[in-house]
Amino acid sequence: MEFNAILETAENTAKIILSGELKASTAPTFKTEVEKAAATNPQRLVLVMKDLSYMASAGLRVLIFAKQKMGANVDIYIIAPQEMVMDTIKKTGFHHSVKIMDEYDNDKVEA
Amino acid sequence: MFIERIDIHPTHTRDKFKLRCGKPFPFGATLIPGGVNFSIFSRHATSCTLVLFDKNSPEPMAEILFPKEFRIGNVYCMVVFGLDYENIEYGHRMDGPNNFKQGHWFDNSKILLDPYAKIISGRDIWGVQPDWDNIYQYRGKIAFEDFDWEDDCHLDIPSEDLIIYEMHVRSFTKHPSSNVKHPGTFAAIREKIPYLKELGINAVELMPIFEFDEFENSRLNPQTGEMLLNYWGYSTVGFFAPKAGYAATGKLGMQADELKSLVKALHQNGIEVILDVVFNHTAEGNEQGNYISFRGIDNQTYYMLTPEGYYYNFSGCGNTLNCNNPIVRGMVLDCLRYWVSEYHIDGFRFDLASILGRDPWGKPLINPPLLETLAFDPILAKCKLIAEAWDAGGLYQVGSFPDYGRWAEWNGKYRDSIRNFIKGDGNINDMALRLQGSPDLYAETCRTPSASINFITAHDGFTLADLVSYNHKHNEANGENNNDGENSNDSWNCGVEGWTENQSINDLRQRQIRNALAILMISQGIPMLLMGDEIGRSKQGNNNTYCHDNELNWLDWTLLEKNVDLFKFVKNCIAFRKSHPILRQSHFLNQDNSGSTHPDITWHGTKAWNPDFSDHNRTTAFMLCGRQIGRNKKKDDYIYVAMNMHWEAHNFEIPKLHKSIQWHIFANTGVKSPEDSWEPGNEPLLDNQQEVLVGSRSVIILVGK
Amino acid sequence: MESIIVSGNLESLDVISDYVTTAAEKANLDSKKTYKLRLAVDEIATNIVIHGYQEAEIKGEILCKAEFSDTSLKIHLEDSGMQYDATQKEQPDDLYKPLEERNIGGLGIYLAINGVDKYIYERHGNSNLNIFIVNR
Amino acid sequence: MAINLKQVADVSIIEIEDKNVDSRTVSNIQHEIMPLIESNSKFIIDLSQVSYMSSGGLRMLLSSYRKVTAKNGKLILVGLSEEIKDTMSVTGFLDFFHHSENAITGLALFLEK
Repeated sequence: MEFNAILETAENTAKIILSGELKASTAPTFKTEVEKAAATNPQRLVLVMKDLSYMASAGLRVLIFAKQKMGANVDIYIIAPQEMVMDTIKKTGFHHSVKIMDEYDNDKVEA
Repeated sequence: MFIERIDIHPTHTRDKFKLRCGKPFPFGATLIPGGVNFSIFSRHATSCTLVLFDKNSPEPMAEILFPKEFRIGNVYCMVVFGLDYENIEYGHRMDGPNNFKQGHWFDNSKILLDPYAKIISGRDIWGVQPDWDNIYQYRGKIAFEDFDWEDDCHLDIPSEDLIIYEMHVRSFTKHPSSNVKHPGTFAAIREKIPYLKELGINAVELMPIFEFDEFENSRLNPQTGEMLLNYWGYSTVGFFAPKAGYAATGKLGMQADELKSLVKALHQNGIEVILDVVFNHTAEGNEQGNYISFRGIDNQTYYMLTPEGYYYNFSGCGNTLNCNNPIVRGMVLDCLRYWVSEYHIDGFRFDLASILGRDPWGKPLINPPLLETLAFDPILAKCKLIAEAWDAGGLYQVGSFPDYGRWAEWNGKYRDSIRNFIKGDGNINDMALRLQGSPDLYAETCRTPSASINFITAHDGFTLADLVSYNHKHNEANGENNNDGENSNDSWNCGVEGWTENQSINDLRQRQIRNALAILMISQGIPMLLMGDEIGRSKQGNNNTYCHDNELNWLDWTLLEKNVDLFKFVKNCIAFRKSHPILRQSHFLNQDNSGSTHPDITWHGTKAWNPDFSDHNRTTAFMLCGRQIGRNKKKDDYIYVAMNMHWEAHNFEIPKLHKSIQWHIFANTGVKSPEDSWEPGNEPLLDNQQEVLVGSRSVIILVGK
Repeated sequence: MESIIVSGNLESLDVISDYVTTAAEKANLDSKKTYKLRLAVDEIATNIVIHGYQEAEIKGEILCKAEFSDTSLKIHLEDSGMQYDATQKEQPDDLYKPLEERNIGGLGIYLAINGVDKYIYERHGNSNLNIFIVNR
Repeated sequence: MAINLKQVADVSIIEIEDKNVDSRTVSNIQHEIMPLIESNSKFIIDLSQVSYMSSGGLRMLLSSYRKVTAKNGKLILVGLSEEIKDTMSVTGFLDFFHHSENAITGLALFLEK
């Protein structure tokens, strides 16, 4: 399945909507979007994973990269991950460092 | 088999001279079997005469008019047989229109220097007052172009590995303390090679060495009565000839051999030679200037002229060489090819290079033919091309100089950002870009960090010691009431203007000097060190010493003993740079190569992983991960740099690494020598692996291994 | 199932994934087991391509073969790249740490080894053999 | 005569008799030296009477050196004045040559090997 990463930036928030399979061959596309997001100096990076059907460690690497690039004070939100992607996130302990939500409501987060 | 060529026989006789029609190429005077081939261009001349002198004689010994049949197109070419070529000097007279508005300055009474003269006599010994009544001041001579290079070749050091030392030939060894046999000469530099090698630099950039006249515009300082000279030499008399007065053997006409011998010796010691070249104007000055060469040969071709016939002055020096005229472009190309092939020069730094991108009417070109030609030339293919990317006509092209994948730039923004940061006024975002090789200037156009020549000080402006000792320039000695020289220097005197006995101020200055040099050596891009900054050289607050042949410019070698601690610090920093490829990347950072454990660069603050890019912040830290280094390259260590330009000390939390890797301390500018830096490889283990105290206005460099 | 041979580059990884998914369907594995098996093989195959071939500047192929038994599905990956024994690598010790303090590497192998019932590495002459076993 | 030739064992000692070696004298000297170089392989060039040597003179020396070494011979310079030695050193010419105080010490260099 084709991979897509679409970046939307609003004030303080960078949102990337992911779909398809995130793996070694598609991770560079994701990373490019993360770098673009980082360049806007956001306070939050929101990753919408509803349509992400597969994620290999190459995807996790980008998340670590994102955090190390943007600094610890930038929060990462993962929105609506599928069951097996969630399994990987938990197995690798990423759920301790990111906020996982079913849907993202900017106003609630801001408040 | 040996068959004699028939062109070794003359076809014409004029007085006692046997002649033959010459070859138009190469231009200049060339030794051929039995004679000398003279060839010179002029588009607008109506006739040309070769003028020959016996060495040093006031009057010509012969004048030979080029016969009509010896003119091919706009080139006069003639072979003269049987000349005592070691003992003659030559020039030309050109006849043609003299019409100011049309730009023609022909004057048959003037004897003109060949623009392609390879040896120029007339100023053979530095500082010897010339005879201004001499009718021919700068005299072309014929060069032996037969130096025995043995197996010498260009070093081709990858650009990103260069560490450049900018120096002035005379200033380097003229001071009595230099303890060399021939002070102020090429030969003396050769004697000092062990010093350069110990320092660790691998390229010298020589301020102008093309023949110039130190007496051009010379005058007495009204206050002191001292003679002020054209000391630096940014005013070329001849583009193909080395400055005779810089050679111990200039009086014997052997300056070419002496310079070549220096280049060969530098190459043997792993040091490249870059020349600072001035193609933006010539020594002929403005409308009031003298006839030397170009003006009398073809004024309209060689210079940029206003419609009224006046000289455009984009150089600030009276005239502007017409570099994008095809003839002049050809000369510049011939010149650089000559220095690369005949002198084994490794690179060039172009003074006010933005002028080279202007069309004959001064307009900046989008695709300047000269710059493109140089970038793609087969003989210049491997040499370094460095632009001073601005001119005196207001063109400022740092980050936008037409580069054709070849040109690097003196990065003036690097200088300004680092100076401001060090004195506590910096912008951290800006600083971060400079440390990474200025991707904001060069990444978008697919250039590399090597496009950025990083420097904090250069011949123009304060030395590093003065940068931390003076708020204002003190140029009274230049005799212009302190009106010359740059006014904004981004400098800070640390509390007292100039020299002081206050120990705490002197300690702070020592720290600031080390902070600057440490930052220079850990920045991506090509670092350039100004001669003497490694031993605390001062010019007494004068930021424009172009005219002084005295201690203001001469490097005082006793400083090496006085500041041996600083020298050791700089030496260690250079060695550290050389031993860590991660500091010398050929691409911009921000990579996540597979197999690595961290991104190549990450930013931190006083808390690890928490950089603070806000305004007025004076602290920052970053970590480089050498595990990133891609294929074919050796993996490197981790490097962590914490910079605190606040007046108070701060604790910096250090990023934790894998348990197999420990932090060692390479440098701490906040402590005194000998613990301010360590020899790379012998860095002591850091006691506290969690955090490190960075003193006020200090830099700490750690290595994780 | 008939084995396939693909060249050792990133584009081949999709072919291997499709092959493994097809084999898992034939073995009637449920979707979770299929996902984990595919992830495990994908991670190791990625390592082979990047470390075994590309970084070592070796050109070569990967052979992929599925074997069915009553109780298990066995996937073999065979390559001629640099030796790389994932079982000898230390398991990441920083899974509890915040992301910014972690090492980027090592997660793939961890996911691979933990995604199947048995994982075996063998070196035969110049070739590497990786075997993944999933109970049916 | 521009030169004076002595033969000691198999070593030819060429004494240059001109005080100034420059473009006016160099071709005569060269004219006399070249046939000798064709016929022998061990040379001492004695410059003790020479007080000035031009760029062309140095080239004559280097050219002789190249010819001698091309046939595996050896050439030693002796009797260099301080100025000539200095000029040769500064311009790199000296790097090519073995040199010695005088003809006798020069001969010793041939015996060494």
